[in-house]
Amino acid sequence: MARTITFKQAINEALDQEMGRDPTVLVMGEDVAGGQGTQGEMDAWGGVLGVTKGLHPKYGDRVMDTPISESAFVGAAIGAATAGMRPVVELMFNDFLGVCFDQIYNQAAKFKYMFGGKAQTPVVIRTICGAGMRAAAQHSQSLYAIFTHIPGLKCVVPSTPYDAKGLLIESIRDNDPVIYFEHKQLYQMEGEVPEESYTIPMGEAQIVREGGDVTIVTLGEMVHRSIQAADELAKTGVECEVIDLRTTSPLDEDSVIESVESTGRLVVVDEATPRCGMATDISALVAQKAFGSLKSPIEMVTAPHTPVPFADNLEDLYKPDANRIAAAARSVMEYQAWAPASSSS
Amino acid sequence: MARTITFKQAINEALDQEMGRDPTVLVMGEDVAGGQGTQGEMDAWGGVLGVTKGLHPKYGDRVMDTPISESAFVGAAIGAATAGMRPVVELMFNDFLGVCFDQIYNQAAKFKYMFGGKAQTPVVIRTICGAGMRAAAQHSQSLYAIFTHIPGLKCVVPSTPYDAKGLLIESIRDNDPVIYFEHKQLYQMEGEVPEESYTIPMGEAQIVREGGDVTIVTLGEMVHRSIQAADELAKTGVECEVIDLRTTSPLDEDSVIESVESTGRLVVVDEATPRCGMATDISALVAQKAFGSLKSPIEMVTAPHTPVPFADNLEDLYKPDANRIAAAARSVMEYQAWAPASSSS
Amino acid sequence: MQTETQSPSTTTSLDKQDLLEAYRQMKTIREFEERIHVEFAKGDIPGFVHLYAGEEACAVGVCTHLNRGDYIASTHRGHGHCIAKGVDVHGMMAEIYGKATGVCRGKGGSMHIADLDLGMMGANGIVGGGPPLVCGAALALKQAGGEGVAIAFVGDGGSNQGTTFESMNLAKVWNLPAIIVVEDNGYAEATSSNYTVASGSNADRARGFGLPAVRVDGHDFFAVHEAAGEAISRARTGGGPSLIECKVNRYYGHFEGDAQTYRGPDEVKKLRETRDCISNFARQTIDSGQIEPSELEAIDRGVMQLIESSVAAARQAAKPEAAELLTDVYVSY
Amino acid sequence: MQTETQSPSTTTSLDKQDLLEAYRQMKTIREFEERIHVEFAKGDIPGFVHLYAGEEACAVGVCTHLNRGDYIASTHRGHGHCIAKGVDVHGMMAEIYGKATGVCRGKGGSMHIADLDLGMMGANGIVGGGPPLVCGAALALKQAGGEGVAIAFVGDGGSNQGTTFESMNLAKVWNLPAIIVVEDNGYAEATSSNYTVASGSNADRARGFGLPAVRVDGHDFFAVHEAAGEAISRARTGGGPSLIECKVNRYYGHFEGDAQTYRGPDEVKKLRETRDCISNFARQTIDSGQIEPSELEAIDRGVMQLIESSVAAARQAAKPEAAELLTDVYVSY
Ligand SMILES: Cc1ncc(C[n+]2csc(CCOP(=O)(O)OP(=O)(O)O)c2C)c(N)n1
Ligand SMILES: Cc1ncc(C[n+]2csc(CCOP(=O)(O)OP(=O)(O)O)c2C)c(N)n1
Ligand SMILES: [Mg+2]
Ligand SMILES: [Mg+2]
Repeated sequence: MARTITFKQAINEALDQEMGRDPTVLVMGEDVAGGQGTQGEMDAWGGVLGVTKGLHPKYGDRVMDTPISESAFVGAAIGAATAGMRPVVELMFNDFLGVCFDQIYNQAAKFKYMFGGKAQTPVVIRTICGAGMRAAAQHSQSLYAIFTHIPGLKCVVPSTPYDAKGLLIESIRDNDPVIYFEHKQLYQMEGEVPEESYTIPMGEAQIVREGGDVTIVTLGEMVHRSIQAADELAKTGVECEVIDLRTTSPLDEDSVIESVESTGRLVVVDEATPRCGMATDISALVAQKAFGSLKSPIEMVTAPHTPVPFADNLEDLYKPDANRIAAAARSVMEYQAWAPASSSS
Repeated sequence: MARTITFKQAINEALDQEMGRDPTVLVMGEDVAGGQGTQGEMDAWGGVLGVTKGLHPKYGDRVMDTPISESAFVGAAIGAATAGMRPVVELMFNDFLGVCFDQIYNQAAKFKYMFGGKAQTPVVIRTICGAGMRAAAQHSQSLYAIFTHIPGLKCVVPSTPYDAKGLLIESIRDNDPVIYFEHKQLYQMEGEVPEESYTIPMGEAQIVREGGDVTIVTLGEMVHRSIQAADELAKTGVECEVIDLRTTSPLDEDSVIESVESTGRLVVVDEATPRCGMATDISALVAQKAFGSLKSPIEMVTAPHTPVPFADNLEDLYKPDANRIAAAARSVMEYQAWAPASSSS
Repeated sequence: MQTETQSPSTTTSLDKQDLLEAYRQMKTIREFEERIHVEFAKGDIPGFVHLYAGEEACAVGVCTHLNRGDYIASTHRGHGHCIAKGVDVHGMMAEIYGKATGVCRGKGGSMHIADLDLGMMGANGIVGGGPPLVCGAALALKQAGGEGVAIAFVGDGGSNQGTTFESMNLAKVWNLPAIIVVEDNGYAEATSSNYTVASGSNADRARGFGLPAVRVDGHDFFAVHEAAGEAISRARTGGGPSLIECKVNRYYGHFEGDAQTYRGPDEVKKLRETRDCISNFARQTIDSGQIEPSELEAIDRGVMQLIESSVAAARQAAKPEAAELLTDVYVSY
Repeated sequence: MQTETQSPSTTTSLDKQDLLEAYRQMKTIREFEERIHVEFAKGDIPGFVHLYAGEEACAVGVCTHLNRGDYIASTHRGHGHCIAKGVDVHGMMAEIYGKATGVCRGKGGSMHIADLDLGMMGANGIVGGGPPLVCGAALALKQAGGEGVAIAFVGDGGSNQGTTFESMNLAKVWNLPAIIVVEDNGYAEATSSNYTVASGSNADRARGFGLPAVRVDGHDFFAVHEAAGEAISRARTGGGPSLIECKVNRYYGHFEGDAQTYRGPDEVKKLRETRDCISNFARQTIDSGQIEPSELEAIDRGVMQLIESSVAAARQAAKPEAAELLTDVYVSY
């Protein structure tokens, strides 16, 4: 599989292939085509960052521009899903969940349960997350923890072009509501992606780097910074195993636990804010289910408990980088238990 | 302080005393008076469960009924706060955050930071949380983890009439946006409450029961079930220290860590769903900062990863009870570390 | 509030069978609600229960036009819409009692009764939750290329939720076969629609979005039926969305247990005597000679039996198995 | 789209100083934006930047009526509103460059410029975020008992957000001194307002909520000024909320970097030649003999100097201290 394309192209290809394969797949959102009602070109934008470009010319009115009414059109995608369609709706930035959240967590997420199993809501909500673009506090958040907290939703956070395509096709075919996060800093990332259609199952984390000393659990863009840190540490003889969660809900508990059982040390790396987030979620999982294997405290490397700042120097400080990740890994390596710690009651 | 009143009365008294003391305190929400525009009585309801009854007759148009337009009136409370008022706005059930969340987490929570410190938003959002009333999936959630995840917000979850009054007065005087959660199952709880006005600081947990064997960290209605469990366990010689967080943001890390340092064992009890919630938040805190003192895995007792069911028998199973809490405490007591666990690397 | 209410008309496309069926449905809703009111007072029914008694002509006047393939979305006050769309009465009663035999196997309760197979998208605990979902159902029907329509019922309170306005706009922009039926029963909980609905008229608001809109007397089955017929045939033939505002009243409190001190003295008593949709329907159809009193009495007997047996069955039915707590969260996980 | 645009009028309550000040403000906004367009192209300015060039008459026509104690809330396209409400140009430029000398100390950027002390509640990265906040400011002003007003600017795109509709309704229900100014510049990003605004008229929608509403030519300072004057004095005297719809155009892309292939050929060129609010204002005021060309030239020189010095200062200014990352999250924590 020698072909190399970008993360953005991989998403576009997944949408194209699924729309071609299944007529019930619809794409809707603000400017997903662009140009509606104007004097100029249709498909002028293909979404704010061009991810859906080319779909409207090919699939016509199955690709729908919307007013800026997220509650109505995200809700419409959800309603259409319960009525037999497989809509892929774009919530331009995940920061905008606040204007349509009810339809996602009280409606889509709960239908099947509230209705005693008699409903199915195969909708995919694609949304951009992440800091680094100088887009400031309302366009740079990573809010997957909020969706992971809600039973009934699935959350996908791909980190490579290959995963982006396979996980999006899986998400579209999945019969539950899926929130699919696209980190804006990954769109230009290149990687090998098969031209044919393929899926990657939900709830299967990937060990992207093997190592026996420290387990680093992470997701999204942080996967690459974690690998960078691991490569640095390798030079000093510390071998980190880096696990890319790929989906936060369902969560691949086994891969995390098995790795910690072999390394005895855990660092969790997440770009999101620290409270009630994925870093705490993974830490708690391990503190409960792999405690016996832990040789040192669990370290979390996350953004601070602050909004995302605009100034470039501050935003760079906001995001965890390879140095902070490496420092955390070193600290768990260097930890020396005092007497009380090593004696069991 | 011999006077005994209910949790509901304590909240009403706090509102009354602060409205009397500070003319900038406003109360707004759906039916917080009730009767607007009708042929019948004004102040017919005082909120869906009568918590604000009596305020409108006393404070007139400082107590405002609203249309069912949460984004507009919660946003209005926030805007009024930036313009010098101290609004206390009622979001009837916290389950409804989905129709007004943007105003809370992108606006109120971020103003001060985005504006370089040049803004202050002293708004209080009162909201009902919790299961147990057979109110089903959209009226029974406990969603404080979502607010705790957001920097810029403060979260208050009182468990007694005394705390309800002191924390609400503190919240109203506080200059940051505060989300104040009222567990519906606590409204009828009675307790001693001073008539005079008093405040309880943010970020100060309370040790509601002392014990040296197991630390139980909890909040809201679960405080009482945890005490019940602790009393049961005491009969078998196991002494639990029960910590009521009272506020999740800010969080009293020290009280939690100190207690675990003395007991070496932690059980976290939360009524909310398990993923990315307060249970994981506290577990992670301890796994990072008190690891050396831990003698056994951290146990979490929470609701399952499901919506809240309607049927009474299922809802009762949904909520953690004293038996499940006691079982978790017993399991951390009985834990025997195997060789690997007790040897430090 | 200005009354641009259409003068009720009994001239109608309905044949005798249709009239009897409409009566049967209204009567079924009424007795279903009256009985729940009684059982709730005994403490036998848990949770929040919102009764539709008094508003039957709205649900039935609209749904009489619908096929199984059409969709409706309802509100927290959903029993009437469910029955009018054909949801099984035994299953509904059992659901309200929280039993395993309920339409939602006891996991949803009164506020979440749904039956997608019948095009009933669900009652909804979130005010204003339905209109966006209905835009979606209408979109699915439009994509499918048939003549299906989707209808969102909202209350006067729900008419102030941003989702309702956004949905009117989206339905118009996408020219969807979607209809919004506003049931203005005078109150949102304890607050008057005179106070909360600026301009006083949801029809005026809808016209602001370019939707054809009428206000009708929601107590008059024939007025509702006629207005709905126009809007629905317009939608079925590609004419896009409409709004129908039904001025109506509820006979009971916001929910069971509401003392209703916000209502005028005898307000409900007068309404029952003068504006009752079912007695008016009976009088009109009997006076016009279309129906015999005995025919209605026969229907009444059948309805009473149905309600009685549904309550008896619901009482005896088993609660859901404990294992049900963890099922139905996902299709696969 | 039907044009019910009021015929522009130059008869006005404005004296010469007012006219010169209005010109100075429009010119300041224009040059501020033109310069940012140039600097952005050089790669010196980070993030998303939305330019207001072409729409100056809207912000200035409205804000000329306002006092420091009045409030406005803006949008992502906020530079013009900020300048019109008196925010410091040096501070704004520095903020857009992300420097410590910025009005928000570099922590907010172009989309979050605010100055509460001046009644500027902030640009907003959330479309439709402003109207609810403005209802709150209006409520605060009403409670304070003065004659203050609060104004929400929203775009045609923002006019479809539920928050805007809810706010119109709430402002009417509470009879607030709140005004919504819809700046319909023809596009929401790449999508036409002809497509997204059902009924085509925000004025019609507002009337549906009982709000007095007019549509004016947003290129005509005098038309905007007159309409705003009426709405604002109505609000100041207890007459409640209004809506003003300004039909206008933007000269640049949605944000800097937008190729604008959705626009017609020469669309902007024609606009600049025929509808430019600043040249039209100059021509009208000169032709009417109210103002001398030399007076405008003097203002132009001052504006150019101001912009030049603000850019020079912003370039040289220091970035925020690292410690700033963690400050200003809470007043106390
Ligand atoms: C978003 C939201 N806000 C508030 C509520 C609480 N609530 C439930 S029903 C109701 C009143 C609804 O009034 P209306 O829409 O007129 O319907 P009606 O009860 O009169 O049938 C309210 C405020 C809710 N369920 N959802
Ligand atoms: C809630 C929300 N949805 C979408 C966006 C993305 N977005 C930013 S500006 C914009 C277009 C706004 O159009 P309009 O309101 O007409 O303002 P204009 O840009 O024309 O001044 C969109 C869709 C956003 N910032 N917030
Ligand atoms: Mg009502
Ligand atoms: Mg626009």
